[in-house]
Amino acid sequence: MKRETLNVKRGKGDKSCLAALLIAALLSLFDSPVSAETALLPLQDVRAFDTPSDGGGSLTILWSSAPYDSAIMKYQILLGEETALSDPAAMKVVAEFPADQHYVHDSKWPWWTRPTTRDQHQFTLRNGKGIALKDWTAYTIAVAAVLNDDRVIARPVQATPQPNWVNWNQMNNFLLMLLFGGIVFYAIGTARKREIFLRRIPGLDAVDEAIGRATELGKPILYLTGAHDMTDPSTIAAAVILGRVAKRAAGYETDLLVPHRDPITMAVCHEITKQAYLEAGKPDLFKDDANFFITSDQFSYTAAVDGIMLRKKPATNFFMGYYFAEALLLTETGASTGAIQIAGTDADHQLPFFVTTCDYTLIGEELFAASAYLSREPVQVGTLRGQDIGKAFILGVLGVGTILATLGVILDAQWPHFFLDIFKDTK
Amino acid sequence: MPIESIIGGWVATGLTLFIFSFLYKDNPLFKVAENLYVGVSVGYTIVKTFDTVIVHLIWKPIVETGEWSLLIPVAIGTLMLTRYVPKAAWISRYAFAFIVGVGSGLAIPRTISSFILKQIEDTVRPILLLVPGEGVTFTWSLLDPTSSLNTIIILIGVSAVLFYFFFSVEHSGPGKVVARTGILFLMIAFGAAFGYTVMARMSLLIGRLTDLIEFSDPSYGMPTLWLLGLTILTLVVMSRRSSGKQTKEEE
Amino acid sequence: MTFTERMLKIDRRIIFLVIGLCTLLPLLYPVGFPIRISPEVRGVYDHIELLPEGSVFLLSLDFDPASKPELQPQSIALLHHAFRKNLRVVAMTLWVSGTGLADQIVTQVAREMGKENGRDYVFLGWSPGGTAVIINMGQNLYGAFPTDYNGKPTRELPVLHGVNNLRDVNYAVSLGAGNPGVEAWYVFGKDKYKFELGGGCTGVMAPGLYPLLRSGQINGLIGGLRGAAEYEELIGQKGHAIAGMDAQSATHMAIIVLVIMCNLFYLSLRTAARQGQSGA
Amino acid sequence: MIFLRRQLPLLITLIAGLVFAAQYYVPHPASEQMLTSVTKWLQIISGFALVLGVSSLFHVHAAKIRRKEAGWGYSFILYVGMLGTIAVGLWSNGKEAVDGASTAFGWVYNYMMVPLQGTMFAILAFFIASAAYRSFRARSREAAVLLIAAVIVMMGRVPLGEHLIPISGDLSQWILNVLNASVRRAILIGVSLGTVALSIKIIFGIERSYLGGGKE
Repeated sequence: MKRETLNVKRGKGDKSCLAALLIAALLSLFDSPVSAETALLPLQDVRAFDTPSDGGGSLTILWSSAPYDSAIMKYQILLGEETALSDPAAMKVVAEFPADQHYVHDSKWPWWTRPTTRDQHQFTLRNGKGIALKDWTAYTIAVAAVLNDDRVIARPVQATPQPNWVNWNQMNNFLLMLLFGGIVFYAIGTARKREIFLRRIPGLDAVDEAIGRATELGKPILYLTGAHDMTDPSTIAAAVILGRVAKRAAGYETDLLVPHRDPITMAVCHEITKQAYLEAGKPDLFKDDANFFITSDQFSYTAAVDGIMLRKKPATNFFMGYYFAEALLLTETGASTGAIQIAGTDADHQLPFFVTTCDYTLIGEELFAASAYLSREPVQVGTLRGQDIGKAFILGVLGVGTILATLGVILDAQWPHFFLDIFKDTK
Repeated sequence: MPIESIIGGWVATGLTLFIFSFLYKDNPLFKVAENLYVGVSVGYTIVKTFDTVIVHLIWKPIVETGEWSLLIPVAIGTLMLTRYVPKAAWISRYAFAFIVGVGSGLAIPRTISSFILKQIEDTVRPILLLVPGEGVTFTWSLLDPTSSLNTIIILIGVSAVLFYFFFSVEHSGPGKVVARTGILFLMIAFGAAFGYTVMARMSLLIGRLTDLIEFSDPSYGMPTLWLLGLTILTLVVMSRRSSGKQTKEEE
Repeated sequence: MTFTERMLKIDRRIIFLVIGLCTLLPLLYPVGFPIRISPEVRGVYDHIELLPEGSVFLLSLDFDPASKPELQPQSIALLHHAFRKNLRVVAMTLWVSGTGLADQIVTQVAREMGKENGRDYVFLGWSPGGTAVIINMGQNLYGAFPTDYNGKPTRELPVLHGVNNLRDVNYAVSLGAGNPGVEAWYVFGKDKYKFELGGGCTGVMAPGLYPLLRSGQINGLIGGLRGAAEYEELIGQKGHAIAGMDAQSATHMAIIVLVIMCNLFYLSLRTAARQGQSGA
Repeated sequence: MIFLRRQLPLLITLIAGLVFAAQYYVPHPASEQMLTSVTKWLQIISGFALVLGVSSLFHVHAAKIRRKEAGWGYSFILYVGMLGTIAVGLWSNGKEAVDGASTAFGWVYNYMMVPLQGTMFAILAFFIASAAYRSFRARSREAAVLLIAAVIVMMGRVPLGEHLIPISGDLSQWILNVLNASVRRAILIGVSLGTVALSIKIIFGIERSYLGGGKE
């Protein structure tokens, strides 16, 4: 049932296909079996060319749909390596499929790269499965229509596969990157000129309070930067926030413990912490072994950190960055020692555990917002503003897109796709 | 049964019980298991890194196929070790700069593709569907995630949660209602994900307990029972001792 | 401190004990709550049920000890079923780290069912090459596995009589914990050599394999411990998975009861506090 | 000198970032080849980074043993575990199994790593229960919603729950497939925007705290 609705949704192309089916059925009513002479006309507009926007080793073949396209009829794709071929019938059959399949509208081409109308037939030959297409070698290709024992072969065409330098299908992705980059730079520029309002993030107000509490109790602060390495934005955000926390901790003369899972992150955080102590005017308090490595293995790291929590009893635990299943093992142990726990992560699958077991949790994007909020630097605040504009843009796309997609169904129209295709993940 | 399996059974059982003893409280047995675990895992990582990186990624390609370009990452890697020379430590920045640069570059288009465009594509659906025989209709089925009703619910959910993440807008007036809807959606999702995960976590425990039951078999020499006894005994002795200590301190 | 306050700040070790017992007791003494059989598990069962005696059944145990809790019960149930139907069982693995475990499972079930190695079943072990092993087996099984796990030449084994490559296999099931697994067996095996294929996987992976199931690329899917329990129910053999599902039911209910209790205590405490306030 | 210390690293980031962002839009085999190489490179570089980590670990525990700090015996156990595994691993050529037969390294993996890992992981079963007890309290409307959703889904997942409340199975499916999916989608979109913004800032040298040394 579901599948039927899906098929019909596709619109015009399928309608014509339905019509073709009807005609085929009618034909077979009057004159069955369909005689080869009347049914199998030579195929129209056969074209073959190098598949655009790909890494080579592939050819695309197009031909017009025929009125008799139906499931009982089949198309064959024939491939020959020689360019001067006398007998197309001797070419190798590399694909065979029912004639009501492989239309242009089944392919993933967005409108800006679609080579022809949506109702034409389309087949892409690729390397593999018994086909070896060499780049820069010309091939002869023919399409045959087959009904029972009859076969009509269209005039062979030639094409040469080659690798391309640009994937035009992904230009929407590229444009979005430029657009968003522009927005971010614009917002940073605005932020440099005037103050931008930022709403309160409850978790962040707690940071100072938590560091203060550790100072009162004379216990250390434990700070974790997550499971990912330095190439992950959440780790970078965690490292930036570590800088702010370390600066406050230095000011309060509170000990900081930062156990690591990734050596490079450890090295970077070491530098950041050192700098923070310098900026706080307490370089002599900086301890070289505040940042230390345990192991890169998930659960032995967790066991060791749990051990630290139980033995050193830190008053405040920070969990920033990306986490996996170890999240709950860390936070529950931390809760049992009575520490204040502040988490911030973009790991959506672990958020439920942080939210339920920590005192404050920075949810998803709030982790990135945190460094802006703590520093109030124009660059950071501007970025945040840029992200907000980006989200507003996406909200608009969602609204307009849904209306257009619905209109497309009601009016049975294709024009909404000029908008919708831009926001599709075309590969 | 081969002797290494029997010894293995004893070791595995012991380590399992020692780790579990941490549920009662921190104790020497857990500390032994914890430190052994860290040691073994670091050793394991070193061996695996040596095998894959030094042997398979550097040595073999260079010696066997002459891929001398691999000396570049080796050089970058070595730069990182300048951190041990305080005066030259800044050179290690080149390595970080390269890693972070590559990572950021790779992230941008891929994130746009699979986390922005793909998510938009999945959310933007027609609200009315063309049902054969009935024409354009609004489908009410809750169980079909693509039904009209669910399309609207998903759209509301995505929009409300996205709005909650606006940082430069005060959540007041109508915005407050939307943001609160967003929070409600967030909480339902977190609760559901929590409840859903319980089963996977219980499966893990079942797996460990099944192993322990298996190792209580006489063919292994019943390590589970013996070692369980030992663990409990240690915990009892330890709590006796620490309570003795405490009374002394109090005096 | 009142009773309710004390209950709200209950020592969590008591909760640990409850959970531990709720898991352990059903494992030792299974109850066997009725389990609804899903069509995807029935797909695998029905296919094996319809195979004539002496058909060749290939079971690939593509997992390592980390996925043992979920996939071992599946393997045991499938092997029981196949041995009971007197199929010729060919077992193997694509995961080198799972070889020892796979051997242990196959040998143990065969011993229980009184089957003879080499005549009724064979464990081929592991062969290097990952997915390429499937392709090799499709061309020549003896080329991919010249000897079985115990070093016996495979050509001489009666169980493999008349089996030259994957085309001679009547039914294959891959129990996969990742890659190579079910998907690889479809892409490199079934797609080319046209044998019927079923799958089993961990609970986490199951949603990702449903597309293969819907398009008929695999004819059934056993998902996680739940799937294993359904299979045990189908063959009427209460094993680890059914016991495990009992444990799941018990622990889930225990947590739900705990949560409800804690809310009752919490609400009663809050109403008491409010009454106290309004009284004062 | 200042160029070498400050500008050059930023230049490296800029070039590496632009090149590998552009790589995505180039389907040519040469570009794919470049991606494969750099992935290998990153693996090699992180292999070297392990030296940093291990030396830190060595240092911390060596100091403990030397100073005979409390619990130095455990540090000793850590050393024994590590050196023992390395010795066994090198002796077995880093292979857990040869021709399907387990090696000594495989033994360490199967009887030490696997049970330790599995048990640490299994502790989650206990913690998920205690976390539920501690935090699933109807303190506010939000907390109540979270609690109810969790209970419904827990019911719907197990045979006994489905038996007691038959609708819970379908209901939990709906919550997971529709409500949960919409939230995850929104979080992903937000996080991705943050990721892209941060990456752009890093490439253009606006964000440079990852180099250590804050503003400079």
